[in-house]
Amino acid sequence: MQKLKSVNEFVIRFANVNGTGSASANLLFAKSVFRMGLPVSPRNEFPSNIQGMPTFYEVRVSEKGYLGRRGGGADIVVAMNSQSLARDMRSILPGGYFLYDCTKPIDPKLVRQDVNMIGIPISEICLREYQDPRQRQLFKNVIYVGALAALLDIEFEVLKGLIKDQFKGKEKLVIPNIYALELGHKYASANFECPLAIRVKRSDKVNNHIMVDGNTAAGLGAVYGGATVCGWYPITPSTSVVENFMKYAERLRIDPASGKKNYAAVQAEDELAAIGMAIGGAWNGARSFTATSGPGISLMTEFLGLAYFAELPIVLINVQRAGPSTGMPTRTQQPDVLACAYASHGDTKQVMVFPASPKECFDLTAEAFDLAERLQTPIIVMSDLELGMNDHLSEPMEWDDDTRYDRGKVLNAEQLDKLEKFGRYLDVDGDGICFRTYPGTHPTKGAFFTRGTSRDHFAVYSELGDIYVDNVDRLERKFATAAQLLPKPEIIHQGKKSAKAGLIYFGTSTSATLEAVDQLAAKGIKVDCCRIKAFPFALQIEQFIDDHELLYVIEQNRDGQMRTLLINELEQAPKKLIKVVHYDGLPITARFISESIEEHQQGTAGKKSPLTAASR
Amino acid sequence: MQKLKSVNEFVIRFANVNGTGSASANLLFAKSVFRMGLPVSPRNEFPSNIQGMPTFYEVRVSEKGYLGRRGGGADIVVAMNSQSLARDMRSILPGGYFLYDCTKPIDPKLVRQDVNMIGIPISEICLREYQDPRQRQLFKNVIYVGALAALLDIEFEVLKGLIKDQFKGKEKLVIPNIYALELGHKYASANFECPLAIRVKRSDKVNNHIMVDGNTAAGLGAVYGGATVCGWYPITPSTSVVENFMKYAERLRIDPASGKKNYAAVQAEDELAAIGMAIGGAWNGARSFTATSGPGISLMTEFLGLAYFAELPIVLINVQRAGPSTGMPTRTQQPDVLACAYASHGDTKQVMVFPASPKECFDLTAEAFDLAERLQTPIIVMSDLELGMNDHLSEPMEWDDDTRYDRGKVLNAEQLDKLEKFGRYLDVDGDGICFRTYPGTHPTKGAFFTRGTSRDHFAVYSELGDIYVDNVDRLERKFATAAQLLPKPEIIHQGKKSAKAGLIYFGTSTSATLEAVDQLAAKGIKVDCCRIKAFPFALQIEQFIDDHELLYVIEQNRDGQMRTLLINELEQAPKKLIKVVHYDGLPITARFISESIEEHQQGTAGKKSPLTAASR
Amino acid sequence: MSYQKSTFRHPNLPLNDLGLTHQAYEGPLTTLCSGCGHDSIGAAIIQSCHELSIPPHRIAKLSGIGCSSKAPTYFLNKAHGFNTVHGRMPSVATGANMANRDLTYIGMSGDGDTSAIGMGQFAHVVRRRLNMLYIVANNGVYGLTKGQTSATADRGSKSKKGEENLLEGIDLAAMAIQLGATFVARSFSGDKRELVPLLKAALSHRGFAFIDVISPCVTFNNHVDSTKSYDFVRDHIETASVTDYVPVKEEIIASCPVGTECQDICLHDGSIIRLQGAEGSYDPQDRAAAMSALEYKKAEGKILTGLLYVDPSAEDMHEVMDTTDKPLNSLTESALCPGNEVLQVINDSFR
Amino acid sequence: MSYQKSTFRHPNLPLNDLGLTHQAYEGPLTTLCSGCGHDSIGAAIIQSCHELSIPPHRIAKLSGIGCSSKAPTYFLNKAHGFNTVHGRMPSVATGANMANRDLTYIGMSGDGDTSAIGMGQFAHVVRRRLNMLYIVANNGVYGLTKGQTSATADRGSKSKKGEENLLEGIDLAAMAIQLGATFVARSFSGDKRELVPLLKAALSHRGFAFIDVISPCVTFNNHVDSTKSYDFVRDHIETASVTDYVPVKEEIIASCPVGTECQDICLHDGSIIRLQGAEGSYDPQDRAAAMSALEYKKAEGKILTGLLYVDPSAEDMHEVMDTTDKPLNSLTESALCPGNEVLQVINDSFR
Ligand SMILES: Cc1ncc(C[n+]2csc(CCOP(=O)(O)OP(=O)(O)O)c2C)c(N)n1
Ligand SMILES: Cc1ncc(C[n+]2csc(CCOP(=O)(O)OP(=O)(O)O)c2C)c(N)n1
Ligand code: SF4
Ligand code: SF4
Ligand SMILES: [Mg+2]
Ligand SMILES: [Mg+2]
Repeated sequence: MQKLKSVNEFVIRFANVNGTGSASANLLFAKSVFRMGLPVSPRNEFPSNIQGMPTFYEVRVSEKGYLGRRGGGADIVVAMNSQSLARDMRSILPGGYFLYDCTKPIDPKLVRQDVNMIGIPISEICLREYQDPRQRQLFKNVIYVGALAALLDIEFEVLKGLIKDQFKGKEKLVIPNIYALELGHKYASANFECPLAIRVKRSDKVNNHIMVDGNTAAGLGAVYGGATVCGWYPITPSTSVVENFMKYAERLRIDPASGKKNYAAVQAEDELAAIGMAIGGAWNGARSFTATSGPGISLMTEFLGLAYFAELPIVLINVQRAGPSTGMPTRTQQPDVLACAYASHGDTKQVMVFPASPKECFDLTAEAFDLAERLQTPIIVMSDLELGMNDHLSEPMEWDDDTRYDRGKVLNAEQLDKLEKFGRYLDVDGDGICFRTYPGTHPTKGAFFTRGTSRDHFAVYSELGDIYVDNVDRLERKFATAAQLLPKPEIIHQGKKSAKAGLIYFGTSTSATLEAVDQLAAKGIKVDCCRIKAFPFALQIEQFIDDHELLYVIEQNRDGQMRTLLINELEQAPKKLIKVVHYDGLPITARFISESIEEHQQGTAGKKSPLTAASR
Repeated sequence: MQKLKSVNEFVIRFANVNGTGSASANLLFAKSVFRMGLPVSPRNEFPSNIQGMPTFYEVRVSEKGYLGRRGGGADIVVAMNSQSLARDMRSILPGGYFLYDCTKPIDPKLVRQDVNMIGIPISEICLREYQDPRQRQLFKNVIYVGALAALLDIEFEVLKGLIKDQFKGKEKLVIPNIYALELGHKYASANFECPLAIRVKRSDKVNNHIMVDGNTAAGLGAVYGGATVCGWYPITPSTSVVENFMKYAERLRIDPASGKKNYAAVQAEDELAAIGMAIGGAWNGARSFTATSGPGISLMTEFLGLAYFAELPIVLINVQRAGPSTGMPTRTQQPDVLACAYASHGDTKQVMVFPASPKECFDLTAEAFDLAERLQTPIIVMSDLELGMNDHLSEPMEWDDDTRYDRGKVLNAEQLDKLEKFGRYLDVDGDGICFRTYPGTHPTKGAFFTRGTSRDHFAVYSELGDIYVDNVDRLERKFATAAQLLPKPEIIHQGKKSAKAGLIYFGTSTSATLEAVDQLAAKGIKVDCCRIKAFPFALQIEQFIDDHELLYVIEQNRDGQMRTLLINELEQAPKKLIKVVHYDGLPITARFISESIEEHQQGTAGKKSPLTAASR
Repeated sequence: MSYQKSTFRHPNLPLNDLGLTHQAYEGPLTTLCSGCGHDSIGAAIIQSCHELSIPPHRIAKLSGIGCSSKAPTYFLNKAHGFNTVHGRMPSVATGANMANRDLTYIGMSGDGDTSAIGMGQFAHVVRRRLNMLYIVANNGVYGLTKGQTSATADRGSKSKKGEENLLEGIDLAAMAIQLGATFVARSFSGDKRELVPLLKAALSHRGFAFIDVISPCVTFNNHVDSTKSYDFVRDHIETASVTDYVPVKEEIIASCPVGTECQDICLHDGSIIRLQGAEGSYDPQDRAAAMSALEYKKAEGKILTGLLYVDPSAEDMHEVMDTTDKPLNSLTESALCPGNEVLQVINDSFR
Repeated sequence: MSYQKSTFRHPNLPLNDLGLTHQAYEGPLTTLCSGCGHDSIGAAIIQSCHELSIPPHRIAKLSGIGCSSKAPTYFLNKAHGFNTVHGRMPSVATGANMANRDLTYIGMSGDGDTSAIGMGQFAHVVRRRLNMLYIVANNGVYGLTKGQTSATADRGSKSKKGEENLLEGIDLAAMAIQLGATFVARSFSGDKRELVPLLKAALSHRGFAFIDVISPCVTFNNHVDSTKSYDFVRDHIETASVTDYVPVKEEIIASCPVGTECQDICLHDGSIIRLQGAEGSYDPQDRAAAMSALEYKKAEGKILTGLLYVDPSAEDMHEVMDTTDKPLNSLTESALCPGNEVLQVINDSFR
């Protein structure tokens, strides 16, 4: 029968039971491919549950470097969960390979004729090899990785190396793990014709890249960005941002003399308190941040309004997840764009930056602290579950040691002495940003009352209309200044002169979009690209829109929220901006994008329900 | 010198110290004009403070029925606050009248030559007439009302009647108050040529209208709408909505047999708890509501998202005030349009209705409970401080006794018995609204788990993409259904065929807008009118926009939030919708609207800062 | 995954007064970790409601967010349930109870859900004396978010990662007593013998009943050095007094076991809480005594369980508010709408 | 309206150790109602800070929303202030203190701001033992929103409209003790003699110091039948023990007045709290005793004031967290940024 053939371009999907330690074995597999010089993108589809439920791990291998989710079925399925066998069998492409535990015979009704069955008696092997039931469970996962090594021609030395790295410090675990790998490897080599028609071959496509998740990078960005005050409250998928900040700070932020901590992180009682702490720290002159997701954003809205109006420089890292409400806590989306842009009652606008890779999570988080203190307003770093919690191939992180933090407009005692009269809300140079002072700076000058109420240039409470208007108009000026200071969009033109159509996208839609561009090109559809990196929007984005007849705004939410921002803030005609939205909780795919655009270009569009998109 | 002349068309401004009981005296004045058959609109400009600060009360008298704030200076100023004399003198029109307490001589530097000074030795009179210092203070206010009666030719009988009504039950207060009125009346008659060139004359322009504030009407609306559960937390300017609900419920909602309450209102610990109570009540089948303002809206965001996604029918009355953050708690604005429309993280949309008069506060609040239960989603009644806390001339409230509450799609035990299988989220008839059950309905059928997470048609938790998409797409269908059920806009065409330009407005911009239409007409500028009453928008609004070349969207916030909604939700070209925004915290004026439009029409527009608008 | 659950039952299963078997009170198969204390609490609730013969559909289950707040999914599936938002169950339960005073309300929360984000709402639902049973499944850790230390973790207890907790743990039972709860107990998910009678008494109590149930998290907080592990709790438990619950019908026959001292406390519905005092035990109707007992046991490093405090005669929220006896959600236009005539009179007051 | 305030001062005003007059600690003219208890608290704070010779600009004033939270505007105007949002001052104070441990933090809140919307944050700032002075100006009503009853209003107290409060009032002092506050006192804005020494001791205490100051609202809660009126409070006050504060420098000379029993408690900075026990008074270092004293006095209908509980040796939050001694907001790149070399090593761990 048909056998899928491919070298270095395929998708393998692992079906496990969560809480059984499969994730680390699956990562071991992904990393081995990575170390063979191949671009790879693992994705963990886990349930909002701790133990016993079906969980999936999909790895895309692509020498071409297409690392967005491919979608559609998998080429290989490793089915280790008896609960989900039927569903797993369905998730495989015709001619694909189905690796399963054949210790117990599989229900014939489940077996598909167009699938190549690879049965390995994993339980039996474990039963034979191990006494301790916990080991029996644990090594199952390692054994199938060993088998895959044989089947897909992964260099065994690479796996050994990874095991050695993984168990640095716990060396006595190295041998048994390698032994388990060998068990799988031996069985596969002995019983199947290895390698399969689908396999990997060493390459050199990863250069000096690293494989890391965005939350780790963001946590490091906060360390390098000089954050010293962190208030936080656990919530998936943002938790690991702060956990990583603390993990690295414990190593890198210890005062050599006293051994004490050069940072303070407090697990707050909830998100209101978490952002309250960040605000207090920022008010007092420390670089302060918090991180949250979903409901946490809603709970922070009152304080976000205060920080906007009282002009306090905090950094908020929003690792978005599928909403609304509790929604799907372990699924990805970009659904908080509007909620963050206009967070809080009254006329408020918030500054956002949109990282698209772990490296950008690092860079933009670090830069966010400069921007916050320069603009004296909250900076919201808009990541999401796909970027934050999955490992991604990424350029290595870099830091220029000559970097000096931009602490913004702050007056010290000497400067205050020179000053005749200090006015906290005097816009001396017209950029809408005024000078502030830290508490405790000067015995007699520079003290003022920070408040969420209307106030005059000297921070005195006022209910006079013209004073109020003067103040909120200045905040608008400040917002215009922000548009100039923020990271510029990444614009790609296909040819000399711009194409008819342009794609606008941001964050984790990037890799899928770039793959889609190639797919469209193959079909003769030329499009230019504009990746948004920040809000308020830079001039270049407006220019890009003006330069094209038609724009497809690609995003991962139902309502086309970024499109709303573009229309509203740039006064663009809605008709010109076409919604391309994918919102089923799984990362958007190139196929979905290119097909949607193709259909639209052929006018065959019509409201296609992303329902089908879910299965693409 | 020049003396302003006018009969039944003028503005009088009272300057007092707050906490001195002046408001009731000033209302006494306004009501007397009202009872003389004249349209009148009193406005209280009070500080966010309890005692001792300057407070103002402006009354516009307009036989023509123009009841929006006129703006500009006042014709008559009653200056009873020595602190604010200078400012008060400035607030008067050339040729206007300045009534003050001449017991102590006024600083000549303050006196304007183009103003008619009317000195009355009020303190002296009080000192002579009263022993008790508290009376001396209290009756000052009554005395100037008496004086005004003589100066402006107000029928003394009318004042007497009002005093009698006011002190029903405390009759012994009637005589002394009338006596105080006479003191003022006598002094004025004796010392000035009464009436002045500016005065009132009995008319018949108020028909059967009433004078009441919007919060009282909304509170009554909740009583008539059948609200039984109320969770609330005090905040200006929404507090009196619930206070009035309770006041009337205590009278009208007592079980005749037991004397117990047919309602339950709990003062919550904060706004999160307040809306949580409303949600709990709604979930359990009671008509439930809460009311709040400003920061309260931000704090309710998380629960609003839950109510949207779990589909719970609550009513939220938002009496808007000037934001952002604490902003100006005692000033008016319409600044929460966006915050409410897209309240909460994730893809959320909320239903809003926009009352423009006390009668509509009553009608729309009552109707909101039907809409909420029909649509199974929160209904936000968007009032504001100007409407909620000031007395307005309004059509009387009406109730059709044949009205039956629309409890929406709810299954009882019998219906469940007939049903083979109950699915809480089955859209049986395609309107996006599904059948619900109250807890405790049936021993074996109809029970389900309400949650903020994604779920299938049978309310079972699910993380599958297509199930999620199916659900949120249904919510979009429901939103489309809402657009059909909601109150339609009020559209006024000047002529047979529609004018080139149209005005779009809502809520408390209405009276000023209608006055502006006349002002524009007088200048030969013809415009049609469309008053928005609800969001999502009815077809007629889209039609109205299509029928006009140019539309002016008039609103009281900085960012033109309703315009944003129109552009975004109706896919309208921004260029076609012109922002006319007034946001200094005082109610918008006809003059501001007409001048802004005129300028724009003459192309002389340019970014005019509403700063100047403040002084219009 | 209820379908997986065998529905086979032994033919002559015991029926309660409603003629219902234990099965009528169960829920679908749990998705919590096997061994999670929360499921034992669920089992105890099923048994208690069955034995008390409460019609399952007349119970309302409310919870916040967390593994503990998921637990209600797995018991009483004939009852409506509401998984609200994190820490805000108390306000939703308050509104629900306002709307219908005739149902039995069971609130299930976690230590994070209640002592951290929910602290404010917890304090106020206690103070309002809402008529409900409020259970905290207390494991000293955030289970669902994978093991962060919670505010009820004891000082000195170590996290799975080995970090020592340096802050005092909050004793929710002590707080409940201080804030005016009229039924306060503590128990252990591993001790059904103690938990079930307490649950029955709490369900029969009119007013706010609180039970702090120590409920170990086998995945994140069951290690040595944790003071919320099965082993540690078993070793440090000390019972205030053995509680027995005597339903109304048995009243006459039930008698105090010979050779023991008993104290009977009669509840609002006529049922009885029978206490066999351990030595050195106090009268649980004495608030001050209860408070100091908690203080002193804590100082001794003991976990005081059992019925800690009860005031069987206190008013509940509806009595305080003087709401009508009929459920508010059952009232119709006739009782709710004053009609146009009245409205016209009101209009006149505005002229 | 500070301009209105006469700045004339008697030439030889007393100077403190910093050479500053009382005036250096004042603020602009108040906008609170004349007679409002909150302004008396402000005056006592001014006096205490002046007499303690704390540099005014090294104090940070934080508050929530309410008349009480406005009060800080009217004292210490050389100090930075932060009027945060309603009920959330504790978290902002926590962040501020994290950023700079060297300032003196005074949090001023109201009974509504703390016991209602702020209950959760209050409980947790206490538990974290933040080094600050937290004052609740307790008038039993919501002043700024015109007189709604608050959660600290006593049961049976009547509102100005005559409605009786049927719920137990929350005793914030008792809660603070239970949640681990290391300095807890209660006082009365009408009794400067008691309040000032308590303020000084609290300001000298290291850790979380809480003072519940009953502070009548003359406009909305000073009528007969109110238990928070000037008259009622004066009539029902009972002092736990008379507190005197002895600063470091006086230590040697100061001695216990003859014929009285004194207890000296030495604070972290060497200053001393000297207590003259009223009869039947307890040792304020005994937590359990403090709790029961509060219980029993309440039962007697008395308001127990004075120093209720103190633990002078407890660690504060920074010690628990082991933060560096330097204010975090003073650290620069050299201390904060690990540099590129380290980053490259980290990169390697991701290959
Ligand atoms: C507003 C909000 N913040 C955070 C979360 C993430 N979250 C889910 S459960 C949980 C804590 C659960 O701890 P606990 O209440 O003790 O329940 P357990 O899982 O231990 O039984 C948190 C922080 C959330 N769902 N919502
Ligand atoms: C989030 C929010 N809710 C409500 C309010 C309205 N509000 C202002 S002050 C206050 C209560 C003040 O009471 P308290 O703290 O006792 O201070 P007091 O005025 O009595 O001194 C309330 C409810 C607000 N400002 N913000
Ligand atoms: S993680 Fe802990 S609390 Fe959650 S289900 Fe597992 S054992 Fe129970
Ligand atoms: S209202 Fe009450 S609390 Fe507010 S300032 Fe006046 S007296 Fe003080
Ligand atoms: Mg827990
Ligand atoms: Mg108060």
